Amino acid sequence: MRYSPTLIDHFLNPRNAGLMRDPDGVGEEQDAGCGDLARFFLKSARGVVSDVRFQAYGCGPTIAAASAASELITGRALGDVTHLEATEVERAVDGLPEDRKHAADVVARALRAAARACLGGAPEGG
Amino acid sequence: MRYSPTLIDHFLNPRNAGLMRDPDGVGEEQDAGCGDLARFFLKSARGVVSDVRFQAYGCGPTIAAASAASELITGRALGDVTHLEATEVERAVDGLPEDRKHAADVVARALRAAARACLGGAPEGG
Amino acid sequence: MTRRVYLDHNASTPVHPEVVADMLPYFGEIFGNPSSVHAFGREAREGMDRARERVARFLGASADEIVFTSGGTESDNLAIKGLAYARGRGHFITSRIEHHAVLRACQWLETQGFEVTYLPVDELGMVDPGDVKRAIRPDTIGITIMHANSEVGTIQPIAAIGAIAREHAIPLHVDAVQTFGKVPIDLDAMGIALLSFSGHKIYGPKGVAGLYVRKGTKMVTIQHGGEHERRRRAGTENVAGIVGFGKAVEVRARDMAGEAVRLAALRDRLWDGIRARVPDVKLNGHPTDRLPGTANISYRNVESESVVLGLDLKGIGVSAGSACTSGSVEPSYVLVAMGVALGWAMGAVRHSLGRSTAADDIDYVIESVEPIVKKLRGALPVGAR
Amino acid sequence: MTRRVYLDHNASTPVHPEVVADMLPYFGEIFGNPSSVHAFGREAREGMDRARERVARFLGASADEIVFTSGGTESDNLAIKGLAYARGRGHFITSRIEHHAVLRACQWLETQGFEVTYLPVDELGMVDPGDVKRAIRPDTIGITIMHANSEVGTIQPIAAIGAIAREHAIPLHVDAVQTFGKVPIDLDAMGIALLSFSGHKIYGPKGVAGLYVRKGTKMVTIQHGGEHERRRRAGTENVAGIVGFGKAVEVRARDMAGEAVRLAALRDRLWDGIRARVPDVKLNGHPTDRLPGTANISYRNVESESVVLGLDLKGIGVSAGSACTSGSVEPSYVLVAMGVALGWAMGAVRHSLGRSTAADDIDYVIESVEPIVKKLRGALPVGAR
Ligand SMILES: Cc1ncc(COP(=O)(O)O)c(C=O)c1O
Ligand SMILES: Cc1ncc(COP(=O)(O)O)c(C=O)c1O
Repeated sequence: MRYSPTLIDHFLNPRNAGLMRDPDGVGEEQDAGCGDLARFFLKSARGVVSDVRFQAYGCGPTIAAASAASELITGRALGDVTHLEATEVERAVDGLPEDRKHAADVVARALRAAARACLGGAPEGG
Repeated sequence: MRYSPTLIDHFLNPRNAGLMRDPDGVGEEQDAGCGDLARFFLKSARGVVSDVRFQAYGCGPTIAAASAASELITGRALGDVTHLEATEVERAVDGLPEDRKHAADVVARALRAAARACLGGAPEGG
Repeated sequence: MTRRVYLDHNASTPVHPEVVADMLPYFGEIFGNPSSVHAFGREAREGMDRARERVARFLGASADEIVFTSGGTESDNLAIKGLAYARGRGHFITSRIEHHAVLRACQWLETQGFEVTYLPVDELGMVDPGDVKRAIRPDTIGITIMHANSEVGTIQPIAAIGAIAREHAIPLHVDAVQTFGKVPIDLDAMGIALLSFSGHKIYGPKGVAGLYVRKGTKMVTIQHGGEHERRRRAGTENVAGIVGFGKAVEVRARDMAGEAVRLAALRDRLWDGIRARVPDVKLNGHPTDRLPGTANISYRNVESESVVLGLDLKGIGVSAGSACTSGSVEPSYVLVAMGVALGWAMGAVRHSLGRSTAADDIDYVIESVEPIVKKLRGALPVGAR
Repeated sequence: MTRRVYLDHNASTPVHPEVVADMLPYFGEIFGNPSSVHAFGREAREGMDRARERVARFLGASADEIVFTSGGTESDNLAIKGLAYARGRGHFITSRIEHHAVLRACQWLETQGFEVTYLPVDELGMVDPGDVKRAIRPDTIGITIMHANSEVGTIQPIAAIGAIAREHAIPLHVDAVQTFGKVPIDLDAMGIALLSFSGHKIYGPKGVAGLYVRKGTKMVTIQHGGEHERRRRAGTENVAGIVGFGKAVEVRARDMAGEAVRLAALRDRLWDGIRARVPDVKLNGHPTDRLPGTANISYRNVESESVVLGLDLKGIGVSAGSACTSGSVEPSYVLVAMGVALGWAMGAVRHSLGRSTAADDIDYVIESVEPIVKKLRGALPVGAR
């Protein structure tokens, strides 16, 4: 199998998939080459991510990376999430093949955008 | 095997191979394409072939055809031998593959020449 | 072990046990080079000649019209470039849904001063013979149209195209890699001058294929070297492979008709089962004029590679219409040429059935695909719908 | 049954039993198309990748420098045309004793506007590196010189030629079909940019071979189609064949050195035995710089095909230097290029030894050839002597 068991598990059982009704911030990114798309909805409390939902369209790794990343950032400071690196997302699915690195990339970018939206739009200390 | 058992037998045990010291006629032919060469020495008595020897250079079928033809024409009228056809030589070795037909041809031509030489050079009734 | 179901027979097939048995002696025992004149070489040549006879008989051709090659791709290249270079310049006609082996050989010829017309197809994947006729120019030197497309299975109206080609005395090359041994081919009635066909799509070994070249067709070799294959393809022949190919053809001659009926029924069972359980699905290609074992099904707004991965994890092998290669996902150029909308084209999954496929395999696939598509659609951005 | 002795290993070899064993699962069990993303495809790709690793390791190359092809002829064609078409025009340097795969690929390029210099060889079959140097022009785009000639076995001074090529930044292609797995090859020390090598000459299957392409070498594919082999060779890969090839290389890595010593001794035993019993004989090629298992022996004024036939009837497989094809006998162009006189060239017989060759096989050949040559000379016209 070219994908790790962790990746496969997230693909088969995506965590936090779906829509969020009333998010504090939304971020969306589409891979230019691939067309893969990830959208994250964040809720925060005291500057920390309290809830996440994602929607994704794309090949298996993109869906798995979105799921893994949603777990990764739950409870993390929004300020940190604005610096989330693709490599950290990749580690969360135990690695990606060379031709699927874009999955981590599109997910990281969408999450950073969502965190920025939270911070920008949220009232001080929200 | 692409050659008949008869051909193989003549190739392995050529009949009448070698030089003749005092022939009544000699005929020689070389295949233009192939370079294969056959030379026949004939002795005749009362217009009939009484002894034959051949020399040949070439691939197996040429040697075998020369040997088989030497048996074929022994005891035959010289006049008949001047009309010897390649097809008859070919039959004497039980057939030849398409790309080795030249073997029968060069042998038949050499024998016709040898028979003509006998007739031309021999005294009347010799 | 998980259950395994292989529904990718258009990609490749397992070698038939009878074929393996026939090949085996040609590795260690009958190993001569068929060009050698001694007994070791002759034995190898005899095996090869027998295979050539079998293939020729199956096609209703004569043995010296069969050239063995290393694969369908080589056969296509040889046919197209062999015709082209024998003429030096001129114009080719082909279609937009040919295999890459044909399309890229044609594109290569364009870089070498030849010209090529790429004909469109309709929404079922059919070439219009009228288009072929209209595309013919005084300098047209070849027409190359595939028999059936590997992705959607649509079977082209070759006989009509062949009649036009014959009328204009233009050689017609047909890429029959997906039909040879699966549906009948009548070289004369179809007006075919050259036909590509391959071993590994019909339970023969990979690495061996053939090109039929009608007697009198002017063409040159493209792989230069020794005098093999009547100077139409240089290189020591893959004797064991050729022997296996010959056997595979013989087995197909025996099994083909019965299997076509059986596979068509299973294919329909698959489509009926899926559309009964999964909403927003569509069958691509011609509903009737298509390969018996091929079903190309689109799941709208789902990315097909995800479906392929989901089924793979259930032990099922199918193939994706879209492919994410080197970081960019392209919908199938075949579906695009057929005018299939992007939301459908990206979700196309090809199922191709074969010898080993049983009814309960089909049912297992139907059961497996439903939750996968549901889950994928659950994670889908609303905007994408 | 008559005794059988195969002394034509330069033509082809029996597949090694260990190789057959490794190939077998790749027919019926691991049969996927290595381009397929599902498990069936991945398993096939893994087998192929392992083989690529083995070949690369043997050559001291990296796996992505290895392209698998369908034979030595294809490797040569790909190397030469791939270099040429990547540049569009220019000049090649080769020798007169190359295999037809190289010579005819070069001749083809001449018809397409390229230019080629065919270097002579000396009486031992050696190319002079000085000649290579002198032939280089500003527009020289490739040099292709074989490692060892299949007929006489002479090994070329590749390192010296490679140094010249490197100095002028011209890619050097080496046809190593006869040396790969038989004598050491050091790609770096020899300055080789491309190397052709083949399976069926080293107890691997027919129909599979390779081309080493040094990283950074500018070249294009010549067989157009899919994205296989990093776009350097389109077409579904011959997986079983490639797996077998990989195993064959592994076995050679183990056995090569010991066997070279053993075969050289047997080869000398053959030559010593023949010249002790048959008058008017001559060894063609270089006395020391040659393939360990090759002995090309001329019987003056005897036509070699007759000797081959005579030995064939004794169960012995050897090959003729001259060949009577379609009604015309040509002496070997290699021997002609070496300046071997016609009376000797026409009587050249090649013996090539291998794994199975034993000392008593050699003695049987010596015993058998003596009466055959005697008899043939007995039927010989005096004028021909
Ligand atoms: C229609 C068609 N032509 C040509 C080919 C090329 O065959 P191969 O990859 O075996 O060379 C294929 C293989 O999928 C095909 O389906
Ligand atoms: C030196 C050399 N190059 C190339 C080839 C061509 O190999 P193949 O006929 O297997 O394609 C041979 C085969 O005899 C050879 O000896």
